[in-house]
Amino acid sequence: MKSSVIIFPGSNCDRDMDVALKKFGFKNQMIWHNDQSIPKSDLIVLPGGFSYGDYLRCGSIASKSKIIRSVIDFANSGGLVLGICNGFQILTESGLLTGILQQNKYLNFICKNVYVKVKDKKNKYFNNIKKDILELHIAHNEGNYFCSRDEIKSLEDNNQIAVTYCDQKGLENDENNPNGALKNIAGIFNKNKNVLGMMPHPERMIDKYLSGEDGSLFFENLLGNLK
Amino acid sequence: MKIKVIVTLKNGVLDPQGKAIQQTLNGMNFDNVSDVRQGKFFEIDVKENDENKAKSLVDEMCKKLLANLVIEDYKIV
Amino acid sequence: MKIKVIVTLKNGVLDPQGKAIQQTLNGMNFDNVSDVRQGKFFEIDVKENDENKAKSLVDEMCKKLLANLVIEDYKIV
Amino acid sequence: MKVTESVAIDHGLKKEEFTKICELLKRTPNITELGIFSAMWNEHCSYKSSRKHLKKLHTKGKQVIQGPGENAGVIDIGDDDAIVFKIESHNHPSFIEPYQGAATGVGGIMRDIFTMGARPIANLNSIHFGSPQHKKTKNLLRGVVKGIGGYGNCIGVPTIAGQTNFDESYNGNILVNAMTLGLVNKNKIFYSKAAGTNKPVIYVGSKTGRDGIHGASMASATFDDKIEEKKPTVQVGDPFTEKLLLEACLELMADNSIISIQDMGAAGLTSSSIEMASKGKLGIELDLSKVPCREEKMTPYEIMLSESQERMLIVLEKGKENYAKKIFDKWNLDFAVIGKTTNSKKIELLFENNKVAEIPIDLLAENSPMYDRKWKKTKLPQKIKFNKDDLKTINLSDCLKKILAFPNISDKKWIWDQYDHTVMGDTIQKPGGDAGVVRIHGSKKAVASSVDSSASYCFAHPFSGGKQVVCESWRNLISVGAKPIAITNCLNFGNPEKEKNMGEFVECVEGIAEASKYLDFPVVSGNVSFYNETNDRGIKPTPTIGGVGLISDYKKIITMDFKKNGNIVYVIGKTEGHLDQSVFAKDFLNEKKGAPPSINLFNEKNVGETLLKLIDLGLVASCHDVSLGGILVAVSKMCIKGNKGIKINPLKGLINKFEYFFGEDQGRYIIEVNKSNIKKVSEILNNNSIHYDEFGTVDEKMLSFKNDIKLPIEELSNVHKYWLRNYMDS
Ligand SMILES: Nc1ncnc2c1ncn2[C@@H]1O[C@H](COP(=O)(O)OP(=O)(O)O)[C@@H](O)[C@H]1O
Ligand SMILES: [Mg+2]
Repeated sequence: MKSSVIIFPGSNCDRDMDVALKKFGFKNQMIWHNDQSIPKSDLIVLPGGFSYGDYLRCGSIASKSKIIRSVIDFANSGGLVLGICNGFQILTESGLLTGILQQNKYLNFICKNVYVKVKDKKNKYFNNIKKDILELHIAHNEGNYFCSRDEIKSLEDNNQIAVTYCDQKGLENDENNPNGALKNIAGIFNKNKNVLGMMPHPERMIDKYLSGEDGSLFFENLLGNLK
Repeated sequence: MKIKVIVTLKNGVLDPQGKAIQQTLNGMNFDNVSDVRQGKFFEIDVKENDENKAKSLVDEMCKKLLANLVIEDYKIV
Repeated sequence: MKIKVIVTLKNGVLDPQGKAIQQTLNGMNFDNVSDVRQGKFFEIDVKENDENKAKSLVDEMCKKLLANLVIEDYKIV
Repeated sequence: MKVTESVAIDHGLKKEEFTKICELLKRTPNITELGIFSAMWNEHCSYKSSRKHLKKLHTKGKQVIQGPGENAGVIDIGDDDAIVFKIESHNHPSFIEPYQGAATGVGGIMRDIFTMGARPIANLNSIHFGSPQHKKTKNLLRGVVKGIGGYGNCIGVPTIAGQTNFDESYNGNILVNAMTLGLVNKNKIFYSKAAGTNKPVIYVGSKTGRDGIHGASMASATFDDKIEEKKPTVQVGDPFTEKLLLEACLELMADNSIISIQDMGAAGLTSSSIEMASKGKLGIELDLSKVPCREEKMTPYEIMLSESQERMLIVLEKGKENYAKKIFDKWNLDFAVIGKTTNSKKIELLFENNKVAEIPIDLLAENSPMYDRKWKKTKLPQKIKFNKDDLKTINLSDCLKKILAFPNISDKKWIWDQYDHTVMGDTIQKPGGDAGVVRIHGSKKAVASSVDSSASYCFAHPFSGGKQVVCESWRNLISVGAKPIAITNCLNFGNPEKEKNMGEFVECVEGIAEASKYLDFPVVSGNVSFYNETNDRGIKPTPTIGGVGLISDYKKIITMDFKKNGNIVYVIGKTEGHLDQSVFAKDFLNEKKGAPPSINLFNEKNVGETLLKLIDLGLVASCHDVSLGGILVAVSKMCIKGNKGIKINPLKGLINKFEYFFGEDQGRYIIEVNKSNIKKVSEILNNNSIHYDEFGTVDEKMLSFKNDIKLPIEELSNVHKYWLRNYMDS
């Protein structure tokens, strides 16, 4: 299975993502943002980090880079596009996903483990994962998801909400919402559910000696679907 | 010529930073501050002497990059 | 009443954000953008009807909190 | 501008120094030359007050590849892997502009590391603030933490540990010390020594602006009430550009094009170019018209003294210019050939086709002043006699709860939650343990690191204090199962022109030297920050030690959280009950006098090495060194971390319970041992003549001691965890 991780100036989770994809059996290649096209892939990943320093708005400058055109074409033709953290921000800024990620409600960068509830399993990212609640890791300053009333209704109506912040038992409330995101949203899909953006980093959760292992379930499932 | 732009959050969009500043000001005994909203300010130097043309260029820049119209409004000043 | 403030980086102080925005605009074919400087904008609602009094309060706020005079200037507009 | 004595004095030079410059040059320097002399001869670059004493430090060892004198120290960790590390201060700028000051501090130390060819793999920070009640403290703390996070998070290097301290002696001078560890192949280390003449000198990175002109002199000046006027010397950091610079430099380093490389830190282009030439015994010629400038009409003086961040100077092999330029173009960074190496042994500067400066290099480097400043010894203070009857009236439970919520003891999670500590995917031990641990990417090995200081001990008796900090660092590494290898030190002191401050410095250095020699724990890099003084009030002497140790198999690391009910808890190392200078005495009883605990290096080494053996044999379930606050505080932290309780055994012998629980005797650890291992553990401890007490048994969620203490862990946890958060929110 072929995957491509796109490196923007300022990306810094590109290597982590490469390690994770390879660990679970992807043939991964690293693509420089200035490249005109992306080699044939089954999955394109926009990794975390601070593309262009997160200057102006997170993800806004990367969303104007040359390569984004190819990502959009790939997504429109049904290819799987995954954006993690800064990648999620780039996806909203480029219009592939609805809404925007604002600064965290409590104004601080947050780095910690969180629980998320899987809200939809009719998609290639979560379909065969047995657990409903995953322990993942966040590290961001702008993860406070926001969109208009109409947009949120449409996200809900089409089951486009992918994961929401919750506690160990699945309770979604303000206390378990680390950044003030609307409806505790941690990740969303596009209409066709081939594009997923989420703030938590599954690639940081693939080793029990590190932060934990629930990220492994995510990658194993993804690979299973592409085989 | 230099064109100035102010980008502000739309009414109704939460502004946690503004809120925090307001609270800090209240804490510093500026009791009569009832609200603070924070926005961005840009000064853009365009090689263009016709003011109208310069402004219409900046208007395009705002739409395409400087403001995210989901949550922000902009004003060329 | 609402008082507006613009805080900008002092001349000569590095503005990494402005620089990145300028390069992006150039890359988006806005070739004649020669410089961009980014600043902050505040709209402060003060319970005070006398404009002069309100402005002088805001002036104090700027000095004490809103601007860091080490690297920034402010202007009440 | 005509150069006169008063102009020289405005540049921070002393009258005698100016006279000496004129004599050495056999003429009066022009303004550019004066600027260069003032930058090179100030304390920050010349170490003129400290050099004589720094020579006493123990700097050699089997694993030392590079000791002090380079951008950073380098140690061998086997299999061709080497760790490059150093700590550096950014105290003065952080007090003036906390966010940018701290951010550029982190940026500067990371450049020191990747200059040597190493990819940074971990950051640490040691930060000291004034009293929490002081009106500036909260904003300074918030700004510093945001600045450290803002820079490190953006680059994508995990911040794995640190230290945060409050003391009113820092009210007017906070301390921000940043440390970075990098990983390099030991055969591919880059140095700053230039070699060969007529080699191109390359400028890369950001453009030069009028930032921080005279920042290095500021770092060597004390503050007064007119501090506002010094403001324009603060620089703004651009972590994004630094990230690009890091990647571009490492890409260029994969090839053999670089002869020498040096980051432009304090005193910018001046010190970087002169150091390269001086180390290579060469001359250097620069054409300043070719330096990429951010602003118009910059003068040679400004270009040479600018402290704009994110810049590097490289001496390249001839003919490699185009190859190198392509790499920097790809990363969108400035690249310019600005000069060449020569055999003149001079620095020669051209600007718009005129020669604007010419100075023999040795006048600036080797011939820079060195002072043997007067200093005063600190006598060992007398022992305090505590009134045992007064102690009896204290309620142990209340006392413990109060101490756990003291600013210096309380949990610092509010801080490190704001630092990305997991990026790079190798963080085995996050902040919150005795030392941070990162895995060597793709291997079984890991390195542990910790930063420590004990200003109160150093203030009471600098020589003991100096020894103590080294030992504390050693203990923190051992507590996670790492073999200590080497240290770096950041020596933060007051005004060296005052005999008392100079004495504190000298004796702390001697203490550090003695302990590090005995423990075979050499100093490989460091930094001195003097003049931490405002309106004549200096800080307490604060040497900060950053230690690095090696773990051969990361799966064997030990954490401090209690693991299992029924396990036995031991205190290893002897408790005499030394209360003087303890948190209990100073902050609870308000008795600030007395001597710090003494250090027995033989015991320290014996206990530490034996404990490492126990850990290696898999006999230890959890471990924590006993530091500030004494045994009861250490045990409470282990309970809180593990969400477990402990049933403490009745005390043996005649020792007073306050002395036992709160004494800060050195060389002690708490370990948790599974019942099935008790025999083996006691055998090994006995065979090594190590004193140990059977302290208690891990229990269900309650800390209890006879009828004196019965505290649910949740209650302890709540007081310990939230002091800082509540303080910042209030
Ligand atoms: N500024 C900081 N940055 C990162 N981690 C910190 C900071 N301050 C404290 N910590 C972490 O908090 C924990 C407790 O620190 P400290 O009280 O000094 O440890 P000890 O228990 O060894 O005395 C350590 O793990 C340390 O790494
Ligand atoms: Mg410790």
